[in-house]
Amino acid sequence: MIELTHDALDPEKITAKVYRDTNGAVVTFLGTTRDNFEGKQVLTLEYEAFDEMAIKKLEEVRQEMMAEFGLEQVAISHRVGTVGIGEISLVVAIGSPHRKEAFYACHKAVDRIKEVVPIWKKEVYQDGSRWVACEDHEFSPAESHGHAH
Amino acid sequence: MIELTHDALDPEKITAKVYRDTNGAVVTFLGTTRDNFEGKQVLTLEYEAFDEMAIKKLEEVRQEMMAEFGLEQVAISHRVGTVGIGEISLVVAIGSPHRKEAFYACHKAVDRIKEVVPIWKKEVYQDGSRWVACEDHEFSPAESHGHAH
Amino acid sequence: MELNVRLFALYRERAGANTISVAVNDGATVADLTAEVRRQLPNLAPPEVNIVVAVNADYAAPDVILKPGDDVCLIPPVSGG
Amino acid sequence: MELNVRLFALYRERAGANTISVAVNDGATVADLTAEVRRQLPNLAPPEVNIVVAVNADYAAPDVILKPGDDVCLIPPVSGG
Repeated sequence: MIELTHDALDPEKITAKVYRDTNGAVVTFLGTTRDNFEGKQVLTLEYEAFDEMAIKKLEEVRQEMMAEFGLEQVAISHRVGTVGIGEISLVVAIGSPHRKEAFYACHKAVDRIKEVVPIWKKEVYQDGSRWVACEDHEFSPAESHGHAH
Repeated sequence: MIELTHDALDPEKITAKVYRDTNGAVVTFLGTTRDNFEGKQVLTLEYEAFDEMAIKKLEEVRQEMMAEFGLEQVAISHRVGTVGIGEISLVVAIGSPHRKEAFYACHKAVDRIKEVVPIWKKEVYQDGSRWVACEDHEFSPAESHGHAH
Repeated sequence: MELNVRLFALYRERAGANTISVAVNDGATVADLTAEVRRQLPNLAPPEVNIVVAVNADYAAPDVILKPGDDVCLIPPVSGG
Repeated sequence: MELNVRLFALYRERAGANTISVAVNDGATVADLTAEVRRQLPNLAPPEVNIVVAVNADYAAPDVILKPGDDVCLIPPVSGG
């Protein structure tokens, strides 16, 4: 139920993993690559991962969500390498008898993935590039340095 | 972006409506039909709608979510008629620059749909059937009467 | 006036009809209508259950005044999704 | 002891290398290692930024004691998703 891949993600295939006749709800998150950063046009994104640890951490997040929300179906796929604009970089799919747990678990899983999984995203512009420090972080490309969590 | 249909729902097609290169998040809810109710095997489900009003209310829910969460891409499809076990009866797909709004709006949209849209679900068993009063409601098939919201 | 009242789902099955004809006074409200419906069909809904009414495809409060030709529907507890 | 320290993303680019060799005393901790890394590569991360270390593919607290042969990686702020 965990996948780290250079291939394009197929949300339908990943979501299909969490369908069960005993479930009434499937909540899916698709992370897609945005075409701009503070008005600057992004041409493409490069995702780099520390593979062994990323897979381990993705599985940890999966297990955490299953334990915390009493779930059995949690699938996570993360893409690495070059990802074009508008393409899917992350899929989290949760199947659950009831929707509340599915929504909470899916949201928290994405938050945790962005906190703990050693994957890095570089935005490539016409005139340069920038390692994204962390999502929604006010970060000027000029002072492109590391930032503690 | 609103659909009430007898045909099988195609989540990928519905989700595709909310993709935008300016969006970083797509959250999708799939409501699927469960195979049991309090241990009783459900064979199939029958959805009935007051069509004109259901479409109007679905569009109202959509507009509410767009206004409350500052969104532009909200797609809702609800199936009616006979729906087999494990099939999809409802799809809500939200596209948003950021994930928080997408998760909140999707969850709230589903809650509101279940509160205000005039659609009714009948569970068909081997030995009878039951109009479901409202989801997660402790409701004995024996005293199968209406229940105010 | 005579109103054609449409029924759905549970109410349709309980009444054994898609539509019932209900006579109310001119100027009658939604509350007057549901009171009359309860007289005609005492088993439609138990007393503790509020019968929800839609007029012209929108929910109508008990004090809404009905007009001839209104599209009046009784809405059992919804269970979509 | 001499440790091979792997770098990723921003740190890899700043150092201009996938791996750096860092000499620390036997019994050195993760904190000792990052102090030494800062001496070798003062521009890797500004002083106010904590350099996060993974030992054998898991996050390691500053007081963890390093052993020869440990897989040591420096983890810049993550930005997956």
